[in-house]
Amino acid sequence: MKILYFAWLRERLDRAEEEIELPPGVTTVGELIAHLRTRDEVTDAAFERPHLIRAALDTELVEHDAPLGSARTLALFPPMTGG
Amino acid sequence: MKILYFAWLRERLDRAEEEIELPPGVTTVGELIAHLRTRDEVTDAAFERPHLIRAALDTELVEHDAPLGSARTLALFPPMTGG
Amino acid sequence: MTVRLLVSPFDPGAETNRFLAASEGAGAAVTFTGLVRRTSDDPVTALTLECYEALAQAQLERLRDAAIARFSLIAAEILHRHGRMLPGEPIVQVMTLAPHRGDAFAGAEFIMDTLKTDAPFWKKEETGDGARWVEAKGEDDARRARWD
Amino acid sequence: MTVRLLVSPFDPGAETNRFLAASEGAGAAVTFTGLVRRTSDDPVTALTLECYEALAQAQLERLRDAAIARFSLIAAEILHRHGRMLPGEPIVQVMTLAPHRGDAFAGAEFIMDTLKTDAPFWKKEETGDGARWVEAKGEDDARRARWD
Repeated sequence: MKILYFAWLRERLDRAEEEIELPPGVTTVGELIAHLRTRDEVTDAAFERPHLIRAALDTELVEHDAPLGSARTLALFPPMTGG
Repeated sequence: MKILYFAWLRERLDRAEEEIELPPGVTTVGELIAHLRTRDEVTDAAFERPHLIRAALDTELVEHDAPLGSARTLALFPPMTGG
Repeated sequence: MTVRLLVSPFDPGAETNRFLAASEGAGAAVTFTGLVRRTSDDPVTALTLECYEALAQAQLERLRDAAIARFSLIAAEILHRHGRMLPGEPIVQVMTLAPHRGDAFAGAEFIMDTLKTDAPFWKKEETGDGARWVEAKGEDDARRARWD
Repeated sequence: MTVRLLVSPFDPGAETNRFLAASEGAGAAVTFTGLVRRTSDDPVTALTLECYEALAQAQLERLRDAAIARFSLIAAEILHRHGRMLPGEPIVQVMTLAPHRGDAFAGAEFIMDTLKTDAPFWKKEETGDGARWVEAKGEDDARRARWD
């Protein structure tokens, strides 16, 4: 699955996107975030306030309990500040 | 005093303005309208629904009980429909 | 001139751009443009607005000042035409500028709602069957009363 | 295209005129323009908006369609820039057209309030001291919630 990062989350992780293989048992957005946090300290710290992280599966905004399903792209980002 | 008429009131009275001498005892807008109505049937009929007549003394909207005071111009007209 | 009575058509976008050019760092601008309506079931072929100019200028200036004070606007302008105009042409334009968008929206809506009932213009519609004065709508009084 | 993501500045008045030219007899048009703010106490020298384009396009199209349905609009358009922009430049423009002015105002305000919290743009401000991400404001959530 492709993961996209935006704004300060992109900067803190020092990457705009990556491809990851979903490990067994990871079926929701929240579980995937928890999985990413186990990877290293930088990633763990970047997600330390999960309520500040918004998610979109393909082109739909979703909550953390949303199933990843067959989506090709997950985007993770801070609260939006457009307009 | 100069009196101005607008919209259908102007059309029904067939005049856009006139000068009148205030008779003794006529001190408010409402009294002046009542005085005008005594003049002829056309004028009487034009003012037959006084609640539909708005008034302005010089460049101030006023109610019918407003004193004519030292205003030079009284405008009488139907409810406004701009915008 | 921040309140202008016009007899010729005006260019809505050019007026907005001129207004924005003086925006002085404000973040939010609202333009309302009222157009002569053209609907299939009510075929108005032309609209004539009668105007009491001295009172209209005074009323619209007071209304502009009231909107600026009430909604902390940086600037506000009102353009209003009178005379004869055709379907699709602009009748009125109100522009507001504020640090916050809620104030820019409210200021423009306040001006429009109040102008409808308090500024001395009278509309006469021409149709295929002749001409008739437009009657004031109770709905307009209700919208006006929201701001009291 | 009724929803456009742009990287270059746009001409607010020209966009309004183009939108009005297709007004099809509607009586009321509202244009909201958001500008890069310039204030003396907060000297932002430039603003960069990051954008997730695929999601932004989808979200703004949904939002436009929702506004049209909810407020019986004849038409609505949204323009939103991303990339780097300077104080005084336009960031966003929303245009609505309706038979009744209350709907044109409400439609534009609904789009702006919802766009602020639901469209994937992120602002980074440059000042003399460096650059910082703008934090989402609780006030924006409150304005958004008015429409639920």
